Amino acid sequence: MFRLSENPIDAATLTRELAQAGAGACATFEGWVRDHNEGRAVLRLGYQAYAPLAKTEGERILEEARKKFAIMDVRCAHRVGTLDIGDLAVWVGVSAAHRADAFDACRYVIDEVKRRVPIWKNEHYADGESGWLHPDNTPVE
Amino acid sequence: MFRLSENPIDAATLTRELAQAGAGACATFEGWVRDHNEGRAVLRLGYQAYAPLAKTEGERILEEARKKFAIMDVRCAHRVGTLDIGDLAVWVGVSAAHRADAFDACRYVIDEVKRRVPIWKNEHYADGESGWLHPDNTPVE
Amino acid sequence: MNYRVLYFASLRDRAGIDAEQVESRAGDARGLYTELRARHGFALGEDRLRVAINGAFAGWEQALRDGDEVVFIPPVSGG
Amino acid sequence: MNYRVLYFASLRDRAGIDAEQVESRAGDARGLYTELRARHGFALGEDRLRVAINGAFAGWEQALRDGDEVVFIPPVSGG
Repeated sequence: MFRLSENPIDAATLTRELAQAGAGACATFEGWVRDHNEGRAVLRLGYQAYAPLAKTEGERILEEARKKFAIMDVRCAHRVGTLDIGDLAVWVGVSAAHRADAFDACRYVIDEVKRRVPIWKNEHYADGESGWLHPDNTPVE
Repeated sequence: MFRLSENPIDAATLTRELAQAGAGACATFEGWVRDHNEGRAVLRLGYQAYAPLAKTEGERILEEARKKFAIMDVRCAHRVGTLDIGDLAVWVGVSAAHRADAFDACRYVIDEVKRRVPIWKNEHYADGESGWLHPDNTPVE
Repeated sequence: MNYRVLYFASLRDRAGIDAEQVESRAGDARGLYTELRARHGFALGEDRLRVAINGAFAGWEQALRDGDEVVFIPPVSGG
Repeated sequence: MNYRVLYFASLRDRAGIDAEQVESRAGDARGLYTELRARHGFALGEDRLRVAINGAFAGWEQALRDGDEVVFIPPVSGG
């Protein structure tokens, strides 16, 4: 289940939703807002999303993960709107019988989400400028 | 910081302790008690630890992770005593500037903890038997 | 024909609007983007963009129909 | 000499005790384990065990001193 959220993501609740009696391993990834990028001081972030396509593409990635890896459940939540330093921007969680599949699937999902889902990060810098970023965190223009 | 705990592990609190303003990525692993192993139904687990050496060896593994990977913080907590199905048995969390290091370090720590730290799992089966396990989850004898 | 165009990220900043109704003779996204790029002065070339039609990724040459929602997707940076 | 020996996992089950004081002439862990294995009927051979002396991993041939705490570490299974 892929969710876009205007409100803070509750990682503990999402993790509990992954629980199943046959699951022995749970891998999670959290993306936090950093106070700097490419050497510039960052004050806060804004995320825009093209919501219908972001949800479709997000769900597609989770379905791919379920097919590629022996996992029991996989979920992802991504914030939109304005975020401060330290805020949870994206969360991925995977439960599986064994840990190798949980790790591999978790990494696959975050890599593909960053690469493919139509969400854009706008960094607001301490010098008053702001900029849209590429997946590699370099500026768009 | 490597902890042995007689009481339930609070993953949310431990994750918050990893936070730093320069950290953009956090990878965690949770080991949960499964309801079966090697085809046998499991009712509950007991963990024994040789506590002084477990702590020393656990801290050594965390120190190795800090040296091998570009990470900001790494922590691990392991339960001892009696656990039920679904209980959190072991938690590993890593914060880093970038996700590759966070994932690699998290995986390194759980692999080494399972391989080297003197903690033993005793499975209690539905048929009334119980048994001590190897790291690969096969019986000791 | 009439299209609904949504803008995101740097395209939104440059256009100064989130969305617009566009009356156009362009029959595909390539022709439509050429028109809109000239009108709004977008810096991003087609090689940097993907196209979505009615909420699904599509090709630049897919035939547009009256009323379609068209979105030009700049390089993404979620996560 | 007098040693403090702690037992864990299957060794604890077989010995029926968590720990004991052992009076022994054995000067290293190898000799001590041979004695204790005979006494308690441990199934695990030395090749399956590691040794810890006073809370640190040690070699089977490391000389023991009076009062040392000696632990034979069965295959671990944490996590």
